[in-house]
Amino acid sequence: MNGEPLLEIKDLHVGYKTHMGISHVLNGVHLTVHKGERVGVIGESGSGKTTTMKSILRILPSNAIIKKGEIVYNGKDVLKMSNEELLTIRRKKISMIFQDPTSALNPLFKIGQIMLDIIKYSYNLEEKDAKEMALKALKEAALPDPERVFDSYPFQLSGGMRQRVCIALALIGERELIIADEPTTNLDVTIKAQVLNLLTDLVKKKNVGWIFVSQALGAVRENVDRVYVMYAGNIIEWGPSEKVFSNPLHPYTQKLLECVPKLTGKEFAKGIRGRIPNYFHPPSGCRFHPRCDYIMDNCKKNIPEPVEVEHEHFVSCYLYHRR
Amino acid sequence: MNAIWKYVGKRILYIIPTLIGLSILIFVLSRVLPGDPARMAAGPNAPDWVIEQIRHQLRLDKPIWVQYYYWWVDLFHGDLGYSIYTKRSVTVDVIEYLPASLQLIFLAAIFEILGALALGIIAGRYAYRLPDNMVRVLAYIGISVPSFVWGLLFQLVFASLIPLFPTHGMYSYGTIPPPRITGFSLLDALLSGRIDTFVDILWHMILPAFALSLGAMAQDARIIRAGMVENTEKEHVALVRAYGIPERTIFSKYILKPSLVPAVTVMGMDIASLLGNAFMVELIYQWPGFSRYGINVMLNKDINGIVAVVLVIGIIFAIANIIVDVVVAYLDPRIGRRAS
Amino acid sequence: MMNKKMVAIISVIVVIVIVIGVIAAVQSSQKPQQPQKKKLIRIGFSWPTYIDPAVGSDYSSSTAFTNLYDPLIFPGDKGMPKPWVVEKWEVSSDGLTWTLHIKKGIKFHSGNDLNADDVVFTFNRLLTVGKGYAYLFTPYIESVSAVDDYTVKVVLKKTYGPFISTLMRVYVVDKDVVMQHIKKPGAYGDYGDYATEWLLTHDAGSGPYMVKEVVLEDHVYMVKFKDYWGPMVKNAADEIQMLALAQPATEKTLLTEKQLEISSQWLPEETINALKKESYLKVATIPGGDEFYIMMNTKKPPLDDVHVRKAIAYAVDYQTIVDQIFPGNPIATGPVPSYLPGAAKDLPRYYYDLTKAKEELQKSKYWPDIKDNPDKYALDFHWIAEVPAEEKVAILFAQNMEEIGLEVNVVKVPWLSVVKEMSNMTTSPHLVSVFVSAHYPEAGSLLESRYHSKSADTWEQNEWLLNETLDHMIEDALSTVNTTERFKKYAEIEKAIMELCPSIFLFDHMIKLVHQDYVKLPADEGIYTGIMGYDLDGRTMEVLS
Amino acid sequence: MSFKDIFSEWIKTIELGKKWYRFRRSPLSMIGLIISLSTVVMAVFAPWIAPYPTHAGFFTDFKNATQPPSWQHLFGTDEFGRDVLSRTIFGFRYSLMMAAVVLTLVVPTGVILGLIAGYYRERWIGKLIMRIADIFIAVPPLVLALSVCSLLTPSAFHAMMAVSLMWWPWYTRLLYNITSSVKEEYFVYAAKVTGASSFHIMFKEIFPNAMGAVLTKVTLDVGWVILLGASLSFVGLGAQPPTPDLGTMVADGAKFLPDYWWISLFPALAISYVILGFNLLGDGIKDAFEG
Repeated sequence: MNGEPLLEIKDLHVGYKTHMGISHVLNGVHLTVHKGERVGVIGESGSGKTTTMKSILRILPSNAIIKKGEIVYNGKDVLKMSNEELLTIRRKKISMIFQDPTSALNPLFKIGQIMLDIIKYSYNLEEKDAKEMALKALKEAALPDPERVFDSYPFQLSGGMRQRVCIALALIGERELIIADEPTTNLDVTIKAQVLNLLTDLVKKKNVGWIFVSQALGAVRENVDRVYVMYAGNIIEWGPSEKVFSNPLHPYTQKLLECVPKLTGKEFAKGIRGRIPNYFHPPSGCRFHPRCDYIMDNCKKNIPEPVEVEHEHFVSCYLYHRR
Repeated sequence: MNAIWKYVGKRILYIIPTLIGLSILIFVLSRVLPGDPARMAAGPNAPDWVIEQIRHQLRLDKPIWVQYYYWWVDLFHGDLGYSIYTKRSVTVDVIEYLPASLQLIFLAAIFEILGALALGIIAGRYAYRLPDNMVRVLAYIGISVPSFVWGLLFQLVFASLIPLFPTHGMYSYGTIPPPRITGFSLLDALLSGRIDTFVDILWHMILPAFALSLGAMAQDARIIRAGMVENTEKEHVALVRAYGIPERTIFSKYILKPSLVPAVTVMGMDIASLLGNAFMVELIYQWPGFSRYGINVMLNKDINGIVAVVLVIGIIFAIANIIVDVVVAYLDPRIGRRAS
Repeated sequence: MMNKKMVAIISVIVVIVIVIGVIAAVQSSQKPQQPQKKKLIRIGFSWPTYIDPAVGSDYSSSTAFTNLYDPLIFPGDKGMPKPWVVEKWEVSSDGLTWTLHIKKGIKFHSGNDLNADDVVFTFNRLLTVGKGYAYLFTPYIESVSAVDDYTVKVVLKKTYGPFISTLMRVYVVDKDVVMQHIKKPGAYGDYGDYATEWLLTHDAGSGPYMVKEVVLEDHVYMVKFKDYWGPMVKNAADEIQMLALAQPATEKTLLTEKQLEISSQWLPEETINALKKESYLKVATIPGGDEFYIMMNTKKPPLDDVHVRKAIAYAVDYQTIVDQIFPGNPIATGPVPSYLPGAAKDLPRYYYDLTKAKEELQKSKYWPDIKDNPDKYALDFHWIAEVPAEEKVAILFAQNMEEIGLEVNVVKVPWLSVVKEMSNMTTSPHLVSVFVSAHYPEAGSLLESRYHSKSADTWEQNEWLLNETLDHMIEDALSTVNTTERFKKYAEIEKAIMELCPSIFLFDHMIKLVHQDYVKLPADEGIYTGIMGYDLDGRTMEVLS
Repeated sequence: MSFKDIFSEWIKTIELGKKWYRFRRSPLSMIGLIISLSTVVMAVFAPWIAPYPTHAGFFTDFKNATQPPSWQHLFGTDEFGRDVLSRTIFGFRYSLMMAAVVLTLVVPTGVILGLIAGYYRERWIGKLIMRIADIFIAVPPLVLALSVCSLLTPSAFHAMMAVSLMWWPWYTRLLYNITSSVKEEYFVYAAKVTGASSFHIMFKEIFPNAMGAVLTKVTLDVGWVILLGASLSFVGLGAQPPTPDLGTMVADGAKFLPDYWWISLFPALAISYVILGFNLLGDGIKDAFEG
């Protein structure tokens, strides 16, 4: 897809300071979203997806250190923005839906209190107008009784309703980019589809840029234009969604897709040997090499440069360098 | 709010049998453990018939359950029994001494809460930096140094080195106490329009109240600080930050409030330490309060006095805990509603 | 919203800080004491103090009685009886009927006249309530009745030589006032509670001072009674305040800040020494009328053996006690203080001599056993918690006993617990150190209260002598009305007691009171009664400007 | 299964090496360990460490009474002429002994009662135990301990008994809470299904989950018991003179403030020192188990 890039993450390195040392999580992540484009990010849990997303809004935990990289939004580096500019981005431009609606909503405040606070700071509205705006957003998120929800504490709502509240929050106003960080992972199976449908419908309707982080590979395949595959803090493969899913290049992507149980097949889903590496002492070279079936000498030494294997379909793997 | 009241009602219902159990425990202990209160009451030179008379008066010549039964009968008539120490009804003593203690503990609680908030917030705001480390050191010192040691230290410092605060009693010498209206001398002084006496009493309260409050203050400051550090990393804080709420508001609203819940919960325990430590602190500062009375009845084996002291403190403790529960339920809506 | 709360909290803190600062400023500017208009004497005391003369009997209570009430007989110098409310008396030839003539013109604080009726009422109340000094009279008094308005007849059950001296402990109460404040029902039938509750915080006396305010455990304020009938010094105090002071440190501060005129009775020697350095403070030494004893339970092994008792008596380092622990107190010369009328001279004494002590111990039947396992005969030494200096005696004693091979457990016990222990032979400890004073100024008082069998279960006797011969001798002496005869008999008894060696006679106690130099006490000039409670008498204390 | 086996299994579940690693990295915890160890060493070797060991017993030397701190007497001497430093060192002995006796009595009692109460939460026995525990917790521990002590003759033994009487409910409560929550876990169900005895479940399945909490509480409680004991003796209801009990020393020395401040100040600091040590240690252990 062409057009202007709305968001461009370049070579992002983020680590976390802990008492056991620094854990080097993001190791040169890059990602591009164009205006109105829907982008998916997939990968195992712990691969650094959430860290990447939080970096965009600079809401990382306080022990995180951004070592290197740029996050360019509309031509300006978010990481170098002044407080004012950053607040504008947060209030008007980008919004985010968190993975777990239960922990993302402060339990001691009513939904209304949180929403009013946000709206008031973002749009400088009177209490009455702000409330109207909030109720409208709640209604848009298909919440049955917005007034009641507005006046409820999070614990009085079901998980699905809480996530709808978060979706409502994310869609207030005219956003340019919505980040949905595994929005359905923590929901009951029965309502996952409902919430996802709601979200995709709204995104389509509003025609905003969308980053959809998920482990639900099927959902990603159906709903995004392009997809990025992440492993241990690296983007290892990206390209148009159809191409990546139908023709996975990286050994990790291949394995990941094999994990999805096939409805027809009699066999169980296959797992991937090993686990996500220890970020305190990550493997040298390609971080996947300890788990890779096609390991070569080079893999242990250097990080493979991306190769465009087919049109707009890139992969970072030495398997494709030989060609 | 209704839910909270239901919750309070439940708590009270639960606590009543506990208090009755406590009354049995202390009543039995006071009668069963060896001792001859009548002899104590009679004074050193009294003849036997006087002792017998007092024994009869205290019903010590009856079986213990009969004594306990009559204790309740008397209690319903507002009489907690005859004090062999003050030679009058314990009820009179309680009415006379309790307000002074409550007033002292109240001031100590104010010191404690304000101090804990200030220190805890500073430490939480500047977590892992110099102010935090300083508060941590202070908190450890506050927790480790017993209140009676604080009391003595303050006395040492303020009595001789910097004679700024009085270290003894409730009034300056020669002050005629204000007429007894409520029993709370501070209030009485105000009601009778004697500002100078009010100031004088307050002035006498500062050292004992401060000595009393330090331990609990340190404890609470630590808990508030820990809560703030923990909540700073919570997802809900990330959420409001992501939506552009300014840091100041995030801190004073979305981080502070949840951090106060555990601190308030622990305050129940802190009240216990205030009530207990008041015994030593009132003794050191000769504060004419209920705890000093408690020590005196204990040292004189005044059985009715001891039973009353333990029960009254049990009741205060229970009330204080219920108040704490209400505050927690108010801060954290989940608690009150879950209970109902 | 929360921001507003924060602002509110912070402003509360700020306000409190400011208030405290302002108060501090005001207070420190007030620091210089405003010149005292009225003459004030503030005295340190310890509680409990019961100002009801039918209830209290200790040092502080007795001092309050002296100032609030008039006794029937007043102690003069060295405690000799002096007519007071009773201006003269007669005794029948059988020594059983005493006729007391009451002085006319004495007014109570209420304005009522003091007459025979009040005296009779006072006796009845004292005897019915049975506490306080009642024990002095219950064994002897048969009846008390009014002959006319100003004559009272007292009939005794048996002859009692020191009767007149004991009347120093009868403080006359105002019948009408007492009757007005009776609370019914009470323990005393028609008389309800005999106003015992009311009189704890009020007075019904005729003394030179009257109660202004009593707050239990805190203070007794007394103001001068303008219409007092008796003699008073010119510069008598307008107000006397008895203040409950528990800590020497506080007393010291108050004395140096001139917020206290007279210290309490039991200041530690260390504190007195520190205070002596101040030029404006004086130390008054007053014979307390009491002697400090270590009482030995003569019924408890191994103390039932007189040799063990003598061994102990020879092993105590008397000199160190009077030099280091209680300086200024003379070593005791016998069972009663040497200045007390009737005290014998030149009694054989025990002194610090370890060789003699060991000899005596080896004569004892317990020696082989003690030698092999001393902890079998470990001696419990109880000392009174309220008198901290006793700890030093106790520990020195234990150290002394170690030298002759006796083991001692030192136990600190609150006063009233000691009283309780001593009421029973089995719970009475081996040893207990107690100050005991004469109830009236005569050797007989102490001899009776210390060594007569009937006092065995009281706190005044831990010895449990239960010696009939001695009982007879004491009774005989007390019933002798002739003074010289009586004193001779006292001397015999004292000698017998020294031989029995039931107690360690440590020293004659001198009370040390630190006081401001602008307060003049008779004791400063060597005048004293030697009777507990009578030496801080508002009638004789002067406040110089 | 013998108790020894159970015990060794408990030790295994603690994973000492890992805990020690976590513990060691916090300097505060290490300071706590050092302070606590130093008091234990002083307590155990008091007769050899104290410069004047005889001063802990019946000893008077009135000529040298109330000497200010000097090289000869680092903490000065008291009103008996006894070396305050020596008595303070011996004071640790009595303080720690008190803590040891009380905790030895209280921890097993409280833990067993708590396990039973939590395991049989719905039955009358569990309810009864917790109700009784509530009674003891209904008053601040110091108040009840003071009352009980006052009704007995004052002595170190009675003080220990009184404190023990007050203390067990806290362990009962702790174990009750842990047991109640752990009871619902699958491994307990599994053990039940396989027919394990209640005894086995309580001590082998449930108790190991509470070890960290109990260990932390025991360590912190050393400080609190010492504080409570010192408070009792400060009022005069604890150990009797001349026992060099820190609380008694503070109370006795308080009479001589401010002139002879060293008599009470040093023992007071000593009390704070022990409590500080065990507090830091307890927090360290807690972090090691939780972190």
